[in-house]
Amino acid sequence: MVDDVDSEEESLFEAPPMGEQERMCEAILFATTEPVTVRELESRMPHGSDAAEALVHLRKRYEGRGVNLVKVGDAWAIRTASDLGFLMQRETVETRKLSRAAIETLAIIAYHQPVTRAEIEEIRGVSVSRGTVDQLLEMEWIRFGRRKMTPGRPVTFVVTQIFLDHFGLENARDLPGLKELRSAGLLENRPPPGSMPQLGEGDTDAEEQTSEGQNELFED
Amino acid sequence: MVDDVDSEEESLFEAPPMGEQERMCEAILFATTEPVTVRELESRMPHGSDAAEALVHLRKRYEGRGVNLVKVGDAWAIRTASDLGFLMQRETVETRKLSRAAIETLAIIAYHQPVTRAEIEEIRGVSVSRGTVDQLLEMEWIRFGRRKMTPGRPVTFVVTQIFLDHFGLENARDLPGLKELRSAGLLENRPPPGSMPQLGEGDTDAEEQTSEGQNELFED
Amino acid sequence: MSDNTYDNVSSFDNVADRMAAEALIVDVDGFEGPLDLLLMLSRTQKVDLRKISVLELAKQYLGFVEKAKALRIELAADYLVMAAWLAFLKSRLLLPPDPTEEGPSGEELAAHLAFQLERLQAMREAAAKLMARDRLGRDFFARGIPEDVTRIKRVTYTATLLDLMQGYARIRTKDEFRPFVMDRDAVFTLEQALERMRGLIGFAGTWTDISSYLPDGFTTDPARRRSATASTFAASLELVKEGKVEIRQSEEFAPIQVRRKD
Repeated sequence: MVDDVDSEEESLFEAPPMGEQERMCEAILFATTEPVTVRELESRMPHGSDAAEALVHLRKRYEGRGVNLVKVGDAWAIRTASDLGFLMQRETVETRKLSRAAIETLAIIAYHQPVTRAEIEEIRGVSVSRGTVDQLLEMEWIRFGRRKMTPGRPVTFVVTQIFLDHFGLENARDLPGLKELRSAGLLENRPPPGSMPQLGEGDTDAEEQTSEGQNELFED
Repeated sequence: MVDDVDSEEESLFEAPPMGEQERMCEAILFATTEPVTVRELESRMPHGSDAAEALVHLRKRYEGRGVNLVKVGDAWAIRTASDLGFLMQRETVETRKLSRAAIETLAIIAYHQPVTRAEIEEIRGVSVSRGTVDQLLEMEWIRFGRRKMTPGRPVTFVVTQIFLDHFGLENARDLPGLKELRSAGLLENRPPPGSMPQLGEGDTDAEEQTSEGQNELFED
Repeated sequence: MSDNTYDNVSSFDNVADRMAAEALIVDVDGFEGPLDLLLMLSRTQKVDLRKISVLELAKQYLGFVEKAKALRIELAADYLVMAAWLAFLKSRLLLPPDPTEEGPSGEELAAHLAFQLERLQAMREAAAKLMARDRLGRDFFARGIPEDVTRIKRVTYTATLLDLMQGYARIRTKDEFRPFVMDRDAVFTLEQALERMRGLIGFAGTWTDISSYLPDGFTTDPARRRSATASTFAASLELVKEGKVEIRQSEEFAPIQVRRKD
């Protein structure tokens, strides 16, 4: 809709000069704690603005400064340079201590996404407790992805923009060691040959419940 | 205290270059939840730092940018450039129904104009809050009329052209009278029958009063 | 489980055994399933996971389970299922392959187990690397004073003509009810009028308009005046009947006058 308006009104309103657009992006990004998408930027800037280009200039401007312009997924944010972390008071947000199970589950979701609960269990060799997934969902580090087109159409999990933001990742492809893991074939979902014991089977009930509940949610 | 430590340890630790100090100030000012004093900055920066000087540079750097370095009391903060304040606002228009109090007040003004606040209160039987009148004034549905030639020369209220336009009236005299209201079924709370034989007439009185009131009004 | 072990403590000969047993108990609690246990055991081989001897690992695992049994530690079903499978795997690996047998060979199964261990290990390392990254709120920071977008909610108020008229009707209706309560005061009863007339009539030597007998407060308000006029007139007639006053009216709608009858 915004686009339509743009093209229609382009002739009526001239977009501000690029320098001004850069200032506007700067002001908007400075003002918020959350990453802002190009779309959102443009919806707040005068018609005909090209936020993507303004961001290129802005990113360059902040290179090497005390704060930097960073890309988080398909959004942008200003963050302090990480080499200056020592200056900051940490009292701010003490992230809840994650259990080892939660950390592993998170890593598996990040590296294997989109991944089903059964797949996580297969990798960890143990059932994934509901609480672990709930905690990660609650922190908004993971969310539900598309259903897998396999029997039972199980739900999958993927990581979120908040996760990327938290770990300073531009996108999930930047996960440390991802390439190496992939080329080593360790991100493949290799089905166990024959009679291997299915680990974490105990929890299938819980999983079924979950997927059932979500069925309705995701049907579209 | 900070000063003491500084002077003592100055020889031991070399202050970082001014460019670095500027970066540090920038990061601290960006991330701290309150404006920061020079003293506070220096207590967080490496010994021997000169935050005041770094701030001078930083301020210059942000001149004309989308955000500026501003002094707040004796502390410093990064703030949106004042000309870009409009970007920080998202306007959403929501249409709400006028409150009952406002509608009643408006109705009384329309039917009895020019009418003083005291008269409105007498008719409504409750005091009229300032907010209600202000709201109607702000909407430009009512305005101040002539002062009444009674003791205290109270101000009166009358309805505006905007009001008439909104309600599709040519003038306030077009408002239906009580009898019409009744025949339209708008006066439902009929008193228990037989309790007051004169009531019917009482009505007419009220109506007569009304038209009288209006007569005065529109005489000019 | 701890009760069991407590009972068993006396059966251990020395402190070292006891310590080992306790470590075992703690460890079983600490393991995140049989795969995790296998991964831990594999470390004792001190080789790259790719070169691990699965046969050796199977033996270690089965040994662990035996020991747990001896200590009467109840292992979760998962661990026992894995033990059974590893026993099967061990026999497959030790016996020469039977060409008539279907399904994956012992080597294939062993390879998959090795893969699983390697993958789990890789995920552990990845998790560690992930958690060691610079993190928001710890190493880098977001805006401390967010100037959040003020959602200017421009509320426009509206009303329809119907609202207006209903509002007015509501007030006027309230008015109608007010007399309903007040009119009890607004009624000047015959008794009241009589009493008043009796008191005043003594002074009425000349013809006087009965309207001048209306009590204070009943002369202006139309409803009250009507009520008082009616009752005063009725009271006058009553007094005429008693022979105390005379009453007259010169013509239709002319004032009605009374005077004392001597």
